[in-house]
Amino acid sequence: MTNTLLSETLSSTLTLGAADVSFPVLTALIVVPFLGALVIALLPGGDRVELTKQAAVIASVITGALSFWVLWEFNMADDGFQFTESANWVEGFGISWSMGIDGISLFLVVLTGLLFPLAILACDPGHDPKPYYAWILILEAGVMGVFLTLDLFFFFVFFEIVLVPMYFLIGKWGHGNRQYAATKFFLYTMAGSALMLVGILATAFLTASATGNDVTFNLVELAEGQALAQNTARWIFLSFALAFSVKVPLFPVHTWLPDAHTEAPTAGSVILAGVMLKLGTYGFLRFGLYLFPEASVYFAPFMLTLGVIGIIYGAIAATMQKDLKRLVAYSSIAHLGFIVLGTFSLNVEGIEGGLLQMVNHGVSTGALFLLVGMIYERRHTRMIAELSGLQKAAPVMAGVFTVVMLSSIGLPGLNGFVGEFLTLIGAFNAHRWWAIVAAGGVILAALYLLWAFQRVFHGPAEGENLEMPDLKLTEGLVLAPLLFLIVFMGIYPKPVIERMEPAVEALVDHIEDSVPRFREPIANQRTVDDAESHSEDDHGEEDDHGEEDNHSEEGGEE
Amino acid sequence: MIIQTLLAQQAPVEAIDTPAIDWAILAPLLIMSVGGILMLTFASILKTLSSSVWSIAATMISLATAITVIPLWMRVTDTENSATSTLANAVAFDGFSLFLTVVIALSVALSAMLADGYLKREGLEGPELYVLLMMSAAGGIIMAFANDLIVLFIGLEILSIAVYVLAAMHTRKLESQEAGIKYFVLGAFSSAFFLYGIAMIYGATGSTNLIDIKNFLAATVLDDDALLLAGFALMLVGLAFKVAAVPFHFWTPDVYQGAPSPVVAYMASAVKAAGFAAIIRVFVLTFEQYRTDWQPVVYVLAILSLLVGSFLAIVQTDVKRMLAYSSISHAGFILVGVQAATERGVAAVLFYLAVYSFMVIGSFGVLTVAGGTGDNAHSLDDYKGLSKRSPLLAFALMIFLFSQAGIPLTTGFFAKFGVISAAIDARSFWLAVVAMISAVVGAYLYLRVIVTMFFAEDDDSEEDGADGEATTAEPIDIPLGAGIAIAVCVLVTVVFGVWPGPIDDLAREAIPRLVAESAAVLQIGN
Amino acid sequence: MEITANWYLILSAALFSIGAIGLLIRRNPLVMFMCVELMLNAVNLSFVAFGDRLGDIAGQVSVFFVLVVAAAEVVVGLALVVAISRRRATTTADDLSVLRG
Amino acid sequence: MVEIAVFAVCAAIILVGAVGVIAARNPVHSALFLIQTLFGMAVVFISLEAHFLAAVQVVVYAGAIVILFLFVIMLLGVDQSENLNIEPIVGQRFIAGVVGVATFALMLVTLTGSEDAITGQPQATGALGDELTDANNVRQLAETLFTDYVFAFEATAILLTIAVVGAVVLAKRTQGEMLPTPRNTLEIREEAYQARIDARAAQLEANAAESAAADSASSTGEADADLVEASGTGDETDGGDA
Repeated sequence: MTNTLLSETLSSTLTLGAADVSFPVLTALIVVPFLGALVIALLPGGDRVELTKQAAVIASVITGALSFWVLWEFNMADDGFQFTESANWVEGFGISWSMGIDGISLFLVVLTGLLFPLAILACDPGHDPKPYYAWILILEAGVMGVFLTLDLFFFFVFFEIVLVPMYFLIGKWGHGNRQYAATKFFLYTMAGSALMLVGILATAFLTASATGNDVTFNLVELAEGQALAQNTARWIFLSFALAFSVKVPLFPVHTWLPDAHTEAPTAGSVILAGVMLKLGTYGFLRFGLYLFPEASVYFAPFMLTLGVIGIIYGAIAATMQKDLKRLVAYSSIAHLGFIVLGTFSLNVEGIEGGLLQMVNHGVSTGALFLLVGMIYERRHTRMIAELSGLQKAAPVMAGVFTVVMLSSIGLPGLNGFVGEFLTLIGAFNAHRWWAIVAAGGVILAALYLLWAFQRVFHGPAEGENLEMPDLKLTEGLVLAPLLFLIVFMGIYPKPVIERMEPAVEALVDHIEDSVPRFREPIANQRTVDDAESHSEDDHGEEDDHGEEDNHSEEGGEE
Repeated sequence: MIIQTLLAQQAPVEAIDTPAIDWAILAPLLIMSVGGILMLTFASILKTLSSSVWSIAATMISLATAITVIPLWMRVTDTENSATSTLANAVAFDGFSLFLTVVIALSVALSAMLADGYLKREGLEGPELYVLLMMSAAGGIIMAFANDLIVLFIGLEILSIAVYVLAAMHTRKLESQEAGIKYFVLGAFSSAFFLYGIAMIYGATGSTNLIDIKNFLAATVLDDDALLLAGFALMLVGLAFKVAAVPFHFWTPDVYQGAPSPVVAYMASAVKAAGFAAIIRVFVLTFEQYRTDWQPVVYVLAILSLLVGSFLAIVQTDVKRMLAYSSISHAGFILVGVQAATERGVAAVLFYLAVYSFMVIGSFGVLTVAGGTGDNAHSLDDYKGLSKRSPLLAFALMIFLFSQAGIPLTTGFFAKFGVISAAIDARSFWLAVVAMISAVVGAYLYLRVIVTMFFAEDDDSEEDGADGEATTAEPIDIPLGAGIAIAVCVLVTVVFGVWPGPIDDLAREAIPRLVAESAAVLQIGN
Repeated sequence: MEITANWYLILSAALFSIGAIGLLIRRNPLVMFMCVELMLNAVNLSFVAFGDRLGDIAGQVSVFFVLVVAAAEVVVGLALVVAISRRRATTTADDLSVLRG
Repeated sequence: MVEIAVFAVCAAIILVGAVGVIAARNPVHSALFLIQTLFGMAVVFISLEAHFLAAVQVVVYAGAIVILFLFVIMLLGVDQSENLNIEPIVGQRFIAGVVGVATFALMLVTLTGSEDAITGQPQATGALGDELTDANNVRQLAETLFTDYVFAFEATAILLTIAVVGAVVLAKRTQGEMLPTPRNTLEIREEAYQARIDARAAQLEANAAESAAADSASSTGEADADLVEASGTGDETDGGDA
């Protein structure tokens, strides 16, 4: 299996000139928004708000359309990277512009393609529109780059570059204490990723000296090679994990998030919560688990613990918030804890659940931030205490809020449920006690969200709260796709899951191949009851793996 | 009668057999130094010329120097072993010296462009600054080409003495003269140490020629290497002063703050480049065999420079001082590459020096223009709302600061990437970690300036209303020369930030070698 | 007992150290320049002693270059002092303290 | 034996001169002590068979450089004494001492480590001792200067040009007003410095008075302590960023 993956990637790399002359759609996903930003920067005049906005919308919609085209063309049977592109960039360092997409990154790309146009449409900056839209589009290009690149160097480049536009979005168009929040955001994330650069370089150079090959930053080659010594790999994993933990954010390094989310402009919050937090969790999957399987297994209990702490802490902190936006921000910490929990369950259910939760959280928290932004626009306050009885004045908005909130809580039938359920199953199979504690987080989520909803939309309405206008049609149209996704993925998640599954299975296989004794401790942890209830699934999986292993052996012999 | 006897005595004296000279190799140096002397001559004849003429002439001469390097570069990279020496092995001819010559020449060109508007604004018109710039650059080029410790010392003194004068150039400004005298005293102090080190090396090896020294050390096992090591220590002290490495940095903030901004641009780029040229040629190349003795010292210098530079920069409220401390931290980064003592490390250092020159000249270029008459308005408060007064300047400074912070898609990122790669390749993991930590601390400092430029005016206009806007909205005139220089720096920083390949390739080809005229190649790793 | 090169070198080291100490403790720029001269002279002594011991003329030649450099430094340094003292009545390095952060 | 005596006398002259340079209050005295050192050095050069250099040493150093010093001292009229009992920055003398002693110790350890620390390759050609005539010495110098070191020799031309240009640039009369310096900082510094000097002077006077009248100690002692305290705090704030 692993060899086929490698040879596939390599063959597509090698045959780039001849066979792969088709449209380089992945590069386009990065270049289009970037060009859009350039065009906006070069547009004449600062006052023509409409023109710049239209340009931004056009660029982001084209990007979104391209991402949906990729979704359409995606071959769901393939567990490797598709649409791959590769070109040398700096030969002396073995850096190449290589792009690829698989089931893991597919939906994150689509989510990015979807959320950016919505965020641009939904909110106006208020002042300095030109740089605002330019920064947002640069941000989109950077985020796309993180999800698409297969080169460690470019991963780091994109991972860092997204800080700059977000820094300006928060610092220039944010609210309240925005300079503080922006600087804090920038420094936290940069401090986190600083060591990752050392880690990336160590990976590349130590692998090169271990294998005797030239230095390369190609993810697939490095991951399939697994040439690092166990102890070294663990240290390097930690340097990556720190970067991703800050970005996620996990418990002790999360303090930038409430500030950044609260002070950011609405579009910034939507993008931050919807897409940018996923850079960390995606990084764990792609560059943690895939590159350092052994270290991931070794540190899994630690990461799980942090995830669970995040779930509980986020929930409790959210309960105590007086500011609606801050409450949603803390709820993000709890949700991201779930994603980490799923990821480090290191089994198919857990990872799939985590992946699904990434998309779900993007959709529902994005929608929540949009709604909070709309309320703020109308009432110029986000204090829960000052809002009351909005339902009377804005029944439609209350309805939409209800759906989104229930999705966030994880009500069966809506998208949040599927992801949380899979995550918990995965975690339960791997590490039971963590899963049980995490389940408590679900209940807490229901508590704080419902309580907040009750205080904001129910209760006596007074003063300005009575006269608050309801959702406008344009706002409704912006929210509609998100609502549709919330319901659709809740009822019929199969199309999403079946596209993720091959890639996730390949990843789990990769971990199991690389860590020989990985399977045993988990099997020992299971009691008889568990084994029975999951026996069918397990057998099926094991058979699959067995076949694939044979394949890979054959491939190796050839 | 006496004369006759003297003449009679002289008759049998045989002529001295002077060494052969390869004039082509000396061409860049000759263009730069003779250009400076010619300008001095013409200046005394043509007194009424506008001072812009001198700026243009200096720029042209520097560019000519850089262009002369192109055929030489082709010659040296033509075949594998075409590096050589000339003038009794005193002048090295290799890619390394040519690369740094170009860096120094371009620094002069850009600084000369910046200086034009500055001199007019300060009422200091005249050719002297350009003459001294070019002479000083000639010293830098001599250092880059030096294959002999005495030549290196002379080059260092030419470079330094001209810069002492340049720092004190603003004769109507007390700070400038103070900067000059502080730099002078400490510079002379460090030169004495450097020279003492040369004497020790001479005593330990019997020669001042680097090729002879390397051959001697390769052929001889010293039972007592104390003298040699003392020489290392003293030379390193002297050179660390020149490149402003901690703990020999304390002149830097004062001098950078007081000296005229275009001169500071030159100091931060060319002087640093020349200093590192000496460090690499002497330590990495000549004393390569003794690297285990000097590497730990450089390691400590690098760590101290990185940390002290970035942490002390944070507490500064004057932007020029801030950049001075940040240049100390950059020296630390470059030392990280030196410490690796490999070809990769040297290439990384060269790349760093090349791109750092552009970003630092750009930064001080913006400061030159934004400083206002007297070159005094450099406190953080003076930069409030620069984005409103001059969006272009603010944007340019933002690019340079991001580049210095090492944000991707700027040259600064790839420069840091290079030196840290070299450190990791040489297994100096902790040094790499410290370097990255200092990069983050440095980022805070650059963000402070960016916040002030871009965000602070929002607060003002909200708090003070129309009043605040009226005071901040005075636009700044950008002189043509400075504008071009800053634009070039922005372009280089961004274009090669996205596509660093070309400079990286050149830096890799520019490997220093010690080759005697007609002798075998001595290079790193032998 | 014989006077070896080491004796001269130790004398040179002592001279160099005195110069360095003087440069650091004195505040009068003129005296500081003299201290630089002391240091350079110490180096000269080392060069000549080494050259004598090695039987090599290069040590003495180096002294010439040091001499030129010392002269150039003194010229520029004294010009600096003259320029500053035009502006200020007293010239001690402590008065030069505008530049502090 | 004569050799030892010459060395001892010269070393004494040189070192006394050097200490005199840094210890003399009056710069004119410093310059004269410098001449003493330079003469001692010239004699040492002769004993090291560098005859031509000895002559150059006297002519160029003592004759030109020190005269230039004296000329500037007289020109500026800055020949007033400096009170050496006042340490300008607290701890500076200590640092200076550490640097000086460390350098000396480094060399001492290096040189006394073995009988003959000089490890360089003795030159087969151009041995100095063959025909010890002045003409030979000069000829050897010239030959080396114009062969091995010809590039350095030519390069000094640039150095001297710079020195001339630099001196002219710096010393020419300034046209126009001096630019205002940040007055308040300057004044604050000056006042602090003046206050410090006053405090030290007062303290020294008090000390002197104390030693003169050793009996009545109690009251002055207290005053002393106050002074020390005051000056101490002032120094701390001032030297904080150095």
